[in-house]
Amino acid sequence: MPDKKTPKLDELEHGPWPSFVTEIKKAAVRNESAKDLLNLLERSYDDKRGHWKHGGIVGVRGYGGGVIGRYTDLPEEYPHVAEFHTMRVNAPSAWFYKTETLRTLCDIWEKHGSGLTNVHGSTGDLIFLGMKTEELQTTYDELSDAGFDLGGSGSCLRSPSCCVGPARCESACYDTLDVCYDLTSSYQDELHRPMWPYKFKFKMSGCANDCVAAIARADCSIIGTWRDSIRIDQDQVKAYAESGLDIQGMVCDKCPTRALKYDHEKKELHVIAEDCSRCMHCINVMPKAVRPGKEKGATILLGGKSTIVQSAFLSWVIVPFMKMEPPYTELKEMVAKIWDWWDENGKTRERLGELIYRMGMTKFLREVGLPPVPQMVFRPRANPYVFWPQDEIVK
Amino acid sequence: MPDKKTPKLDELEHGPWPSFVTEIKKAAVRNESAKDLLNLLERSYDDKRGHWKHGGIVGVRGYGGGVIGRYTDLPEEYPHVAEFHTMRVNAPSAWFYKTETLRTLCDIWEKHGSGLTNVHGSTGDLIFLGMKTEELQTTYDELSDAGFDLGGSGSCLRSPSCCVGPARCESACYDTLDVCYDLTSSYQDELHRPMWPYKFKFKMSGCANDCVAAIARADCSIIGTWRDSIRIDQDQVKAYAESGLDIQGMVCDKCPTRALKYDHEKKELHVIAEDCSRCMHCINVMPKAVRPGKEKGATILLGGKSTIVQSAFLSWVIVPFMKMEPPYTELKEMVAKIWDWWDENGKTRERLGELIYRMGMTKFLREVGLPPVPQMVFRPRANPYVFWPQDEIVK
Amino acid sequence: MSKIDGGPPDYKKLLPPIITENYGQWKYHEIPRAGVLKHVSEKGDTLYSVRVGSPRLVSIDYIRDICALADSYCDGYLRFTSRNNVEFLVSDEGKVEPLIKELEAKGYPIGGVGNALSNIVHTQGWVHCHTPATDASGIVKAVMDDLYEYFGRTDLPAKLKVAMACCLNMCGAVHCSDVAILGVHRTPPRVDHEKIRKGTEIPTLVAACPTGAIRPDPKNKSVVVNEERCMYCGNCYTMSPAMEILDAKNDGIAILVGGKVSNARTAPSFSRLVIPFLPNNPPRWPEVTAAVRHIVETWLNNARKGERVGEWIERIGWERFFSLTEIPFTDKHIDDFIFSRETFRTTAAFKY
Amino acid sequence: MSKIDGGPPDYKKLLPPIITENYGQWKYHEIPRAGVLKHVSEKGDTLYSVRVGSPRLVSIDYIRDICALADSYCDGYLRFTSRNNVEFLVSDEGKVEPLIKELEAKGYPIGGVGNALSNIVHTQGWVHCHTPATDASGIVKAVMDDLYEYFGRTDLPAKLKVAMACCLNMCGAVHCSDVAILGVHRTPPRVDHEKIRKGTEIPTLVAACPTGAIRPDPKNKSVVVNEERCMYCGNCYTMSPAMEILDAKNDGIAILVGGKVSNARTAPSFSRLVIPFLPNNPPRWPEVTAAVRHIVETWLNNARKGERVGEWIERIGWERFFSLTEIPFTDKHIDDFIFSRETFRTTAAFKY
Ligand code: SRM
Ligand code: SRM
Ligand code: SRM
Ligand code: SRM
Ligand code: SF4
Ligand code: SF4
Ligand code: SF4
Ligand code: SF4
Ligand code: SF4
Ligand code: SF4
Ligand code: SF4
Ligand code: SF4
Repeated sequence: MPDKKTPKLDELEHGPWPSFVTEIKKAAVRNESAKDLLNLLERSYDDKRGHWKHGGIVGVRGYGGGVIGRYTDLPEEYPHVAEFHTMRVNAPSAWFYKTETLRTLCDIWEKHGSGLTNVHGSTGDLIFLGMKTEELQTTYDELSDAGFDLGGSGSCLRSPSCCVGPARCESACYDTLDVCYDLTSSYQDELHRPMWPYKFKFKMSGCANDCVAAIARADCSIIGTWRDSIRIDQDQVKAYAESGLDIQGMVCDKCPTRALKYDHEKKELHVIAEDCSRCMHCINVMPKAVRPGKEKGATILLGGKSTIVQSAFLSWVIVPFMKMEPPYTELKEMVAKIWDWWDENGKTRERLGELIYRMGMTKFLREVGLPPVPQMVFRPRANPYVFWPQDEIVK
Repeated sequence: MPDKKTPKLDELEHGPWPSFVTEIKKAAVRNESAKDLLNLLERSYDDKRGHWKHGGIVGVRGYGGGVIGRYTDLPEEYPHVAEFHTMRVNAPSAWFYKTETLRTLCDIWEKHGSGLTNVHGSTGDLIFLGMKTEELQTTYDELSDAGFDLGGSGSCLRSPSCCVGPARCESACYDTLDVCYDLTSSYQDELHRPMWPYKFKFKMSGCANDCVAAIARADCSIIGTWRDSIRIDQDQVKAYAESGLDIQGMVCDKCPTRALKYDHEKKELHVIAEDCSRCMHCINVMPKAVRPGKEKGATILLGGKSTIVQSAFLSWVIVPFMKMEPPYTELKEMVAKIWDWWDENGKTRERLGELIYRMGMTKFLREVGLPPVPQMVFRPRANPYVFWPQDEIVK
Repeated sequence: MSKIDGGPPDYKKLLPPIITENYGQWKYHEIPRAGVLKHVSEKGDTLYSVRVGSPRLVSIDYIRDICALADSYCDGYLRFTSRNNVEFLVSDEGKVEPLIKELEAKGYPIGGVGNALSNIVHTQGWVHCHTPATDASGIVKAVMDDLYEYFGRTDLPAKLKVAMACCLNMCGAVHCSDVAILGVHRTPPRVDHEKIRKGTEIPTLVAACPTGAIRPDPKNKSVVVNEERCMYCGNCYTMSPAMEILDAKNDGIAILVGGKVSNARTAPSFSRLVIPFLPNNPPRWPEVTAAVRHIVETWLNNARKGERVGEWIERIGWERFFSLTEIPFTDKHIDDFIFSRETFRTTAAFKY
Repeated sequence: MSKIDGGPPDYKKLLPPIITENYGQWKYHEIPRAGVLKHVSEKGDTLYSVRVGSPRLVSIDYIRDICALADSYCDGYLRFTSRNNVEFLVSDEGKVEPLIKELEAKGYPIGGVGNALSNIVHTQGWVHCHTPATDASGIVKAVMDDLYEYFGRTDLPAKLKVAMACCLNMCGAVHCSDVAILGVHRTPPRVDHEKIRKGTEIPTLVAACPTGAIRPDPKNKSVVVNEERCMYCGNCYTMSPAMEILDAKNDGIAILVGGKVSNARTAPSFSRLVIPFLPNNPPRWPEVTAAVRHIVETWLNNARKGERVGEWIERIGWERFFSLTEIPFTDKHIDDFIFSRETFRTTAAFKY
């Protein structure tokens, strides 16, 4: 096939930011479907519309998901992307790789697919971008042999993901990498065989900075925290003060609960422990001087998701503090009950957050057996529309 | 009829706060229905439940409302409250009275009813509490001769009410008493003859302190404001400072927009005019030193109401600033359009706020012809669910 | 025949001369003592307003009494406030003290001005309404007796606005009060099918239920209530007497706190449920008076100067409010109605 | 036959030795220069991470390239961040500068650390998805070219998180980003009745519409769309290919701003719509790059140190944001969906 011209896309090879067009072109050098992708994309740039059809159901043996089927609506003109599926490869915790591992993946992908990837997808999978139906099974087989497995897609558990946590961060309050790996391993069936009303996402952040954006994107967000008080190293406070940091202005005045008092004379910082809401701000600004408490664990929040259908929901607090120690039994027992409840009550394509909103938190808490605590809400209800259970009223 | 014993209610004659029981007893001295009311109330205190039935439709000629029909469910035992209706008497603006006027009202009420009143009802009417059906018309006739008229009830305009405003308050930004009187006079038909999906309330407060709680209770809240900047009298600032007022702590630090800068040395207070949100706080604390600007008018807010059915709504901004000058044409033209729209679209027992919420503010603004401004919202929409009118899209 | 649509009397004819002369010309005010306002006009005129608490439910004898006082001290003028207090409008400074003396002698409470507790805005209750879950006047009397001292003071952290409504219709501004006392039902309506057939408009009744708990029952020409979904708002009863909602054994009182109306400093805000239920215990409702006092005192002891109840709670956090007051937090505090989402704690930052 | 459910590789086997040895023992970090993190452990070990922006859509050549670099400077270890940047993990301080030199020479952008613009989290767009209203990679490239200077700096008021999603499904965290670029449709779906009859589950399709705009049409064994109620979310198209939503003439881009995810200082919050529509103008979408730059620069010029975009706007007020940016405010900015009530300005206090 003669090379088509891609003047529009070529424009996107200019400029300082690395160019995905250049990347597609690199792959196109030895791969026909990458070449067709380039041309089809140019076509979209001309037409101002996508040229992909709804995906059909394609996959590999034993799996209900992990592959997004994709076909162009212009197969005659772009035959090499007539089938152009992606495979979601479950990435290792916190996206750490050895180069040899990555090379193995590249080799497999060079053989069987377009040679194009997304490193990584928004959920955190490594994405093999574009392959034919016939290549799916062999690609999977080789991936599996190399120690990899598929990520989630469809109405199932999606690949959990986590922040870099204790691997490289002083703020981590629990082992995000281990929880991510442990849950992923424990829930292989839920991950690979769609079984629920809709998708379910876990994300783990080691502290309230939430570096995997769990609270916005995960049905279950596990966010590191501590139960006791922040620890302050006054020598380091002095050092920061002497280095010119405006401790009053940049730290104390921005503490959301005004829990910090700075003594200008002594150059000392003190916390009113019970007022601190563990927001991480002071620790962020003065990492050498302030750090989390010693009694560490996580806050469990539920219900995060994006806009479709009922509006976006941010995850909200369900368990203010839970110890995070292997084998994470408390967490898993709770998750099992929540999934059962969701499965029993959820409508098709109803995320957990929407379901709880529809049925009411009260009902959810009662039926799942979680104790109500004020940390679950910013503030109590403004309406007086309380349900009274039969056993609390006078007969 | 022999006097019954009221031991429970008698308990409520003790204590320093004036007693409504004593008041009922005073009336009971010469009025049988007041006596029965006392006894029936004692019965309620024994039974822990009310003894009134749903009101039937009773009223006076030419009026669709103004009377709340009321019948006891124990007419045999308490015959004098078998019928015990209340009449809502539209009170004068800001509840100013001459004693002679009040005495006239007392005389009428002594003749025709229980001699008990509420001064005033929550909407602001003077309430004649408890009369027989046969007395309704004569009572009304005498009231009317005395220069009074009925207030609203049912699905109509309710009696507008207003704060004391310019009559006795330095903060009043428009003439609340006049607007209240003018609207009440202009909308006599709407007030007296139910014609809408549900009730509609106006309340006027002369400034953002909102001393008639309009924002919480009125479908249309008219709240005084100014368009230019607060005015500061530096001599008075100094006087406050010298009297010991903590201007920085009690005024500047509590200014919601941090628009005030206090110069400790000079004892001067300065405002960043464009940052002031006209919340009234600084004026409240230092009324001698700070006062509203000169270009005065009102903010118009819509939609306030209590809890039933869809939840309570606070009124929200529809017109940030409107001049308030008789004959209030701009206001009335807007109100006419709003009423039409509500009447056309509202379901039975749907308050304006609920209707706008159900149909969408966008639709409301378009159809009523009001220009959208950012002052209408705390913040723009978080969802991208924008409706595009036919004429704004490419065909 | 009498006039129709004459409207209320013209307020201008009811204003005392000092007001007519200084209308819109007031310059500032002071609070010379508890219960008294002193307004000074641009031209230097001075008006004293002496505020007196009333039970609101008053006899004509009471009105005649205050009229007599107004004749002696105020040239025959007086007004009522938006919280049902009486204001004696004294233009002659010399008459202020004598008036106060006479009021005190007669037992009229003077106060409610400035950073004080003012009168409790309230409703009909068992005195006149058909839907109440409790009485209004009785509770108000009991609570005001109990909190009496705060009416005559001016040194509270801020104004204290207490409101009372006897059912969820909330006639008043209970939904936006520092402390709100609210009559609540707790059992679903009992349907009187006979009465329904005698003229209830079934579609309107069905539509009236906020939770969709009422289904038409065409066979019976009546309705059925899904008791699981009913939260006892009583709106169906408002619509139809056939939906009997009063239940002496289960009706009672809920307490909400932290609402406000003024725009000063912070935006107006709703009161929030803190005690879902207290029993009806007439004539003095000791559980209610104790609960209100406890909340008020916790506020007095903990709030900073200038903080309304809700402002104080929002600063310390609701979780802290519950721990400070030791009021138990239950699932009933958690919203599960339409706008519940905005109450969910969508952050990992909170106190214990 | 291959294994089933083997799961992902064990991360422990993929960590560089310095991390294994100091796992959970990091003490603090510094930012020695733009794009570089220095983490120091309790026992004094030091790890440098050099962060490099990637287009995310990369070829295996790219991966092999960075692997080669990681072999030379990082003993064969590297990682990717949650925003698709590459991090070279250098345990030998002496190799930091040489690595940076080589990266610069090869044109890899170094940055995204500290108070900088980081990479734009984004989605598939015209490259691979069936519902996009625009391309993703193309816009990201254009915007990153335009804002390039801010990637390599560390002196912005705060972190700047830009996200891009090509349709309302918002694959990513567009709904909670400082600046969000969002592909939007603007016309209702065109129903292909043939396709519907060929196997769409009509009840599920009807239920999928958030506004109830889809009615079953039993006669036709299809559905009808009430175009008045449709707000083009595309959820029906996700459910069924018969609901054709792409419309080259009307698809385009909306801009939302002020969201955040971290709990630091202020609670996580949603991005808010500020520009309802910009046209699709490939290959460089000049309207979009200009709009984003304008917003970013207004923030840079007006925010205080430490203020994320949303924190800055909440401090000055959204009304001020619109006047400062001169972005026209329209009825499209006003929410009219389920949770609209909480956005209404229920106070008389506001700025102009
Ligand atoms: C590949 C990926 C985007 C990317 O380029 O990174 C993606 C791509 C698609 N997403 Fe997504 N989503 C991807 C992460 C997300 C995220 C982000 C996340 O997981 O952290 C979200 C927002 C968070 C959330 O779950 O709410 C997301 C919210 C959606 C939604 C809306 C779900 C909702 O409840 O609101 C849909 C619609 C659906 O499920 O039918 C959707 C549907 C889709 C589909 C399957 C299209 C469809 O309608 O069937 C897209 C396939 C594109 C293609 O052809 O390759 N995608 N999707 C991401 C997955 C890669 C990976 O496994 O790592
Ligand atoms: C008398 C009064 C209470 C009082 O003691 O002061 C009152 C009494 C009643 N109100 Fe009210 N409302 C009274 C002011 C209010 C207010 C306050 C206000 O107007 O500022 C409200 C809250 C604000 C609002 O309108 O939302 C109020 C919200 C209601 C509601 C709920 C309306 C809603 O949309 O949520 C109802 C139910 C209804 O309309 O069917 C209601 C219904 C009633 C009825 C008519 C009972 C009924 O269901 O039909 C009560 C008659 C009691 C009786 O037998 O005397 N009343 N009602 C007030 C009128 C006196 C006056 O004219 O001055
Ligand atoms: C007389 C009255 C108006 C009327 O037309 O009847 C009135 C009169 C004044 N109000 Fe008020 N307010 C009156 C009800 C209200 C209400 C409505 C209510 O109580 O239901 C509010 C809103 C309540 C709320 O926010 O929940 C109200 C919120 C204020 C405020 C703001 C308070 C705050 O900081 O939140 C001020 C300013 C101040 O006092 O510093 C204020 C200030 C004033 C001033 C000082 C205005 C002035 O310069 O003359 C008046 C004397 C205040 C005082 O009593 O301390 N007035 N004031 C009302 C007296 C009610 C009573 O008998 O107690
Ligand atoms: C590497 C990475 C985690 C990972 O597992 O990949 C990471 C790493 C660090 N984050 Fe983060 N964050 C990472 C994504 C995030 C995200 C998620 C996102 O961007 O989608 C967030 C939440 C975003 C939001 O709020 O919208 C995030 C919010 C923070 C914050 C809070 C910022 C704030 O003040 O709002 C801090 C604290 C700080 O920097 O002061 C933080 C701090 C840090 C520290 C300093 C933690 C530490 O002590 O090592 C790390 C270097 C920060 C830096 O880049 O300046 N990290 N960080 C992610 C790098 C993404 C990138 O390539 O740019
Ligand atoms: S979320 Fe906390 S623990 Fe995890 S990488 Fe970010 S700052 Fe570190
Ligand atoms: S962690 Fe946050 S809330 Fe706690 S003291 Fe530090 S800044 Fe304040
Ligand atoms: S609302 Fe304003 S103008 Fe009216 S009485 Fe209160 S303070 Fe005065
Ligand atoms: S009126 Fe309110 S916002 Fe304006 S300067 Fe005074 S305190 Fe600040
Ligand atoms: S609150 Fe309820 S019970 Fe009380 S007067 Fe109003 S409608 Fe009647
Ligand atoms: S009391 Fe309220 S919730 Fe219960 S059935 Fe009646 S209207 Fe419905
Ligand atoms: S945002 Fe929409 S168009 Fe883009 S990848 Fe996700 S589902 Fe596809
Ligand atoms: S695009 Fe969305 S709103 Fe329109 S019909 Fe489809 S699902 Fe309904």
